[in-house]
Amino acid sequence: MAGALNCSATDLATLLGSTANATAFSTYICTRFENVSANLSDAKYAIDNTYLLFSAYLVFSMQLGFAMLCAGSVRAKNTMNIMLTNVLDAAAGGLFYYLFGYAFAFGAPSNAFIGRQFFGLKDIPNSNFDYSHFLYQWAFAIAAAGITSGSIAERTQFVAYLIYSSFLTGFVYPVVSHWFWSSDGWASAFRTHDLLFGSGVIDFAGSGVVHMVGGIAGLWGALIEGPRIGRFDHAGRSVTLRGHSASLVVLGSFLLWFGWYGFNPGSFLTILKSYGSPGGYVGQWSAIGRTAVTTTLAGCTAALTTLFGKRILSGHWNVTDVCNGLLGGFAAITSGCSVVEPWAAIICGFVAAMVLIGCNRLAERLRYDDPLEAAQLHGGCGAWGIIFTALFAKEAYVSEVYAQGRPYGLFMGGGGRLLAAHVIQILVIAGWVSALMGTLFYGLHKMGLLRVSAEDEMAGMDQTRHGGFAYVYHDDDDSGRNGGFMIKSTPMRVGPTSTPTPPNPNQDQQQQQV
Amino acid sequence: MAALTCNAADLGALLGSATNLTAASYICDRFDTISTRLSDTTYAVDTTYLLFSAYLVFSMQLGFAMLCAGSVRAKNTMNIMLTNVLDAATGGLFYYLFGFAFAFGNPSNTFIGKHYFALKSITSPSTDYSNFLYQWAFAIAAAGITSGSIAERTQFVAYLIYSSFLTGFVYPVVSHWFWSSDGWASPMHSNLLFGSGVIDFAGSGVVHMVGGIAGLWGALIVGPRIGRFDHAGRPISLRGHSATLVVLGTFLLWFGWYGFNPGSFLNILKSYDDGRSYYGQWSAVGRTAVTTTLAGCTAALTTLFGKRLISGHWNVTDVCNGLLGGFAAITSGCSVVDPWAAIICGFVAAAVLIGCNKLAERLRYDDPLEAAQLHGGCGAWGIIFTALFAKEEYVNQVYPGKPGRPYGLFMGGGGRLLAAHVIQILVITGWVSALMGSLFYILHRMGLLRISEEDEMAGMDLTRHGGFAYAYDDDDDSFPSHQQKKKNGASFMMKATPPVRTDEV
Amino acid sequence: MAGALNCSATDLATLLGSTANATAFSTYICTRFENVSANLSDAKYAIDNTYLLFSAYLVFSMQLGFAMLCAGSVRAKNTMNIMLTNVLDAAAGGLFYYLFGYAFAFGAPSNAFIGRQFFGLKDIPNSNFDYSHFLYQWAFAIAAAGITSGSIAERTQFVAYLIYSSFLTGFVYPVVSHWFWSSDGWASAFRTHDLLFGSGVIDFAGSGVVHMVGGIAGLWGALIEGPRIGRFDHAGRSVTLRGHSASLVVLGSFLLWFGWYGFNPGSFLTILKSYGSPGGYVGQWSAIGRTAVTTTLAGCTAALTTLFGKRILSGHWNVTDVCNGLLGGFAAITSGCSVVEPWAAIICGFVAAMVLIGCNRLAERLRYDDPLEAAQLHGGCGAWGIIFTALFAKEAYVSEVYAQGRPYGLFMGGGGRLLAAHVIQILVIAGWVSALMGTLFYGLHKMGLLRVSAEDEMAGMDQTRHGGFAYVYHDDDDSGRNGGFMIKSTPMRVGPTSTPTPPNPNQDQQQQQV
Repeated sequence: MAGALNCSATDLATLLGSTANATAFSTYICTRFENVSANLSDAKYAIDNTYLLFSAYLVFSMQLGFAMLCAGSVRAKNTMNIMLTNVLDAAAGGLFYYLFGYAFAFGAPSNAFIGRQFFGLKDIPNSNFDYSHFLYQWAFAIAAAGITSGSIAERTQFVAYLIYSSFLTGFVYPVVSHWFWSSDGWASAFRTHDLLFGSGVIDFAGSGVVHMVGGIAGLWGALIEGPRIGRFDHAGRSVTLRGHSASLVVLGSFLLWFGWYGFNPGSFLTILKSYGSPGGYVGQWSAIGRTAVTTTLAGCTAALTTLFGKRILSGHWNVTDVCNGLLGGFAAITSGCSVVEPWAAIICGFVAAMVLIGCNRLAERLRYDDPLEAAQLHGGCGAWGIIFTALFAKEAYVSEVYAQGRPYGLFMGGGGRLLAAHVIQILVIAGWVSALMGTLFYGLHKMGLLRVSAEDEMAGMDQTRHGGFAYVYHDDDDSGRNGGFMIKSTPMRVGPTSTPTPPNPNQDQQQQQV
Repeated sequence: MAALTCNAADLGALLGSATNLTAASYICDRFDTISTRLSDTTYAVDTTYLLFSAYLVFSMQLGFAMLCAGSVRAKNTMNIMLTNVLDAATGGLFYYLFGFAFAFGNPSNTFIGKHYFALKSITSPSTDYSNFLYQWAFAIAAAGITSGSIAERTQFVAYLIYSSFLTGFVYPVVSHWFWSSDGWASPMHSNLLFGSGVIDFAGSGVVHMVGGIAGLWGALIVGPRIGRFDHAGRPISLRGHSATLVVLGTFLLWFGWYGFNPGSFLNILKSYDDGRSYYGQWSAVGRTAVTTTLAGCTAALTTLFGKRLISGHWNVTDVCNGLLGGFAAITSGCSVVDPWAAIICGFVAAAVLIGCNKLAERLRYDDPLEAAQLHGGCGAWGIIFTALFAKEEYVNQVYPGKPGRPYGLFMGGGGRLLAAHVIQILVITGWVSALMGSLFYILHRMGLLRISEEDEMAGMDLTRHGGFAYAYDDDDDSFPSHQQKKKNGASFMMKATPPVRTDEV
Repeated sequence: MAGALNCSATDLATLLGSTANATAFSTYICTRFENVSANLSDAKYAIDNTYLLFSAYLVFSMQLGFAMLCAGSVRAKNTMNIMLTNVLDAAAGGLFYYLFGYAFAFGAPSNAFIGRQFFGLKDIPNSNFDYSHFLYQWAFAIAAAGITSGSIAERTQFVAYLIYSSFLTGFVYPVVSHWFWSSDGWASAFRTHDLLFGSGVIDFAGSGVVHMVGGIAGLWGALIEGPRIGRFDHAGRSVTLRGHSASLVVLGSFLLWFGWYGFNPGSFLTILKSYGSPGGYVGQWSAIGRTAVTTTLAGCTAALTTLFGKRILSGHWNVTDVCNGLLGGFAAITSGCSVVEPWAAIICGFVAAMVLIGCNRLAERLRYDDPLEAAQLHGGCGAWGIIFTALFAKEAYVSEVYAQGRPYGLFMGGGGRLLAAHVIQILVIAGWVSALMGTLFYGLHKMGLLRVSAEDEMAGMDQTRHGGFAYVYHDDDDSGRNGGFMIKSTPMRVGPTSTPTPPNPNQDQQQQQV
């Protein structure tokens, strides 16, 4: 709101002093101003909620992106399994986040460590929080769980998946988001007093809160259960286990790109807010546009860097690598998207691609197996993004988006206090997630609930746990059998009695005559 | 909107002297301008909201296409996708020409609308092009539901006929009854049914039951697919060819449902004037999105564990169907129930769906997409659910101007809403059965409904649509039999592979 | 803006002359009016930016649509290649359009031929252009490049692709959009003076600027490199090379349809603008809704026309043809969508389907091979759309969307001047794009950079350039082999000699060593 609209009939009557009917006149005028004010307030709520809701829908579409990306990146025999985990992330996340996750994260007033209001959306809506805010934050929470599912794909028991996903969405992630995003959080930049290093952490849309949390959880999961069978040969050399469909990978990546426009620009939560002089053209709407631009440029640069980098390293123009590079650029810019210049976003994307290539090299050397490179991408690039923000945050933008007089980027002349806060963030997130999720995965491992048996892994989890393969391109109704086989398969160990039937020589003929 | 009208004569009188009349009009001119600009703002905000909601609902058509494609066998993929594209296309023309007029033509009688044919004089304060677009997206969704039920065995011509009839007449009339302010059962009607009218906010009945029951009759009359029940009558599952497409379609439907349910408010800039400045239609819209989410999530989880107990598998396609069942159920009451009630709604919806599927198997009813069970069964449950759990405060806010209207039975609102909703279920069932049942029966008698057995075995893509949907094996020029195949009108989609026994399945 | 809200305290005080404290009273009132005005202005910016940003996101989703449509329309062995080009269109387009494309297109003030401000988004935002406008126009630019990639699919070297894509997005397309869309452009309908034929070109959302540019660029590319091997047999008869997945084609088409709602209605750029009487219900919001309706109807009619037309011609109900017809209808209505009646859109779609069928017949006769029919669809239907607008533009709508007193459609009684301007547009676009892109493709051809070798083409570019096929439905981890073959490859005939070559026994081995 650009200025006062309150109108006092008494004041106005005094000003009109000599006039007859001064009071009536003043009331007449002031009533109208109050109505104008109420109407403007309604319009603001309507616009801001429209903006936030549609942003939330976009962020939700990222869950579809994750599902397709994961499905395409695993082998055909585990497709059902990974897609089911993605559907359940969203579903279980919805319930747990409703019951207590949102309360832990944003319940106010509360202490610096954890929220304690709004369980089951009690007292929502109120003057600060509306249902749309819950929906938006829920979409973020399930994204974090979705990241982790990629790291432990193709070898994890479904039960383990259900347990970790609920724990992550219901407790681990909400607490982290409370620290950095709630106005009560100890490291939040929205605190009114006692800011960490006088600055607070500027993790605008969650390179740390979302991506590092998901990535580090995935790192521990994948470390504890070890690489997939066949991922490293006897001599320890890395063997690529290609995903079954690059089309799905590209589909998923583009959907994530699409959704990221809800993730980053949407994190402003409101759009109707003027910066600067009343009636000017600069306001939050402009900052939101800029955020969309920085996001785009970081991703584009990272994609191009990866393309040429991988061409030099491996000799191929590889589309799945380019997609991963793209996503790495997005994960990195997520932290600083609202407070950096577009040219800085290009630097961010360039380095993010390097970080991702480096992390992947390191992972291969350490025989760490992550089917979706989730830990490298979201953990590694996310951490770089946090550092990047502390280096390149621009004073003017920090003032507008957060508050006047805050420390800003080191390279922009803002000193090292923001960097200090951000290093703390990386350490704290790594520590917290490792302590909780590492312990959880280790516990599951010890209880034998984490990894599937070698037989199941070879046969594919779809076959053993999910009732059949994802694809049935070959229909043999004529033989009256149901299901049938998706893929032309080499004789497989299916269950205990596995006698391969002889191939049916008539099959080809029949089909052709049709 | 609060009053902003300003009368210069009144104001001048208040100022006490005639000379000040100019001053008064100076002030009043400005208030008029403010009023105008606020009104413009309202139109712009509401239209933005409605249009983007319409786009979301349209994306459901893509969701249906992918869901259907993945749920049928590879040999019928082209067929089912074509029907989905044509739903949207024919729906666009027919709904433009007369469907929208039948549904929302105003003023009209209680049974059918009679204005706005071909969008004539559409732009009015209450109806604009964006309304048409939004309602069109709804109409094609109803037709999309039905196409799932009769998939894999229906002639393409039959499809064209029923789809036009459903989108152009059957569905518009039903939506007139319940959603037009002239409709006899509408909650906005001047003479309310049971003093209440039917609260079918986004269309569990109007859209989902209509589509589901039409599908039910179609599938009943056309009969099960060959091989769906063996000689002993035991059901054999004919798996769809791609679970990936099923999941893709389901997520897209979920995405689109955020236009379907919250979008049904049609506008967002509206204050509820209840003393809380931060609370208005925008909050109700958000709440609707939340109830929708929770119902779907609960239904998905219920189905997951339910099916695990029953069949021993963690099955993703079942979970997707459960999810959609939860959405179909909450669609009716999404705007007038509390979030906790949505959880109950989803839980029961999943149970209803499992029950309907068991029943269908017993009755040897074959519905490749479970559309009748899902949209018909869960839709009917949703209508009942609304009559039980509608909250007084929300009912009065969403359907204003009639204080003391009945609300949910379990919330202490008495049984009149329930009575109206039972009427709704019966009337929709009757109307759709009478029209669509007859239509399908006539098509059946004329031999236009079901394809020949040979075609069904070979797959419609090969016999009617010029070839299979997939060609992963590229040997366009290598087959010696290439020329011959070309004569047959099709190249080969895939290598036929020797069957391998899967003892577990 | 519906009327004046500026309030002069001096004027008001004069009017109130007799009252005591007239000045204080007037200041009191006027301050409030100014605040109201500022608030209303903020609200306008917020709404318009919300509208434009979400429209931009929708247009971006068309890139995903193109990727899926292209992927489904080519053979499986070239899927990775075509998808990579689509990802890179977006990524390279992002950088080039940021650095200079946007400046060439919309830099103002500038001359009539090319823009020269806003390089690297310098001086953005200003009172006319905000970041959201850049994002929206970027999404348009990459769409043009995406169109061309379809025409030259399956046989073009990747390097050639990178070169032409950068050139098109960075220079050729921006200059065309400057001519027709910038207020400085020589043929723009937004010029304040010296309108071309007193009218300017009404290419509202770009049938010419986007679709014809992409289509004609593709035409030259496909002409110069010639048809794919096997596309025409020895006798010159056309042989269909079917795409590998109709599901992806339908997915892509629907996504394009979805995105077109950002493309056409979004081209208004703002939504809060009243037409006609103040406070009336008719305004830009209504015109936007009408635009969405005309778009829908044109596409629907074209799809149905194609369905029945193709049924009569070929005897099949063909879904991919219907999808192409649908897109042809959209490409045609894009030019006139905002200024025609819904019934005219039906005519537009009907003729567009005919044009597409005709162009395809012609292409077959001329042995022109365009895997996605991009030149026919976007070039042919786009050109028809430009003519259509000049015939059916309605006076009232032209007044509202552009300005009072402009020439309008010939058949609506508006005379031939608009038609003259539009014929000029077609000629100029065809000439400009042919001169630049034709030369570029010819140069690449002469340098041997354009077409892949016959061996590579037969084997598929995915195999030779992109590190493997897109699909791996067949997993054989147990044998310790990586990658492997997606499809059971059958002996293939290479080139004109129709003797099937024996299967290459080394093929599999080679893969393993990669």
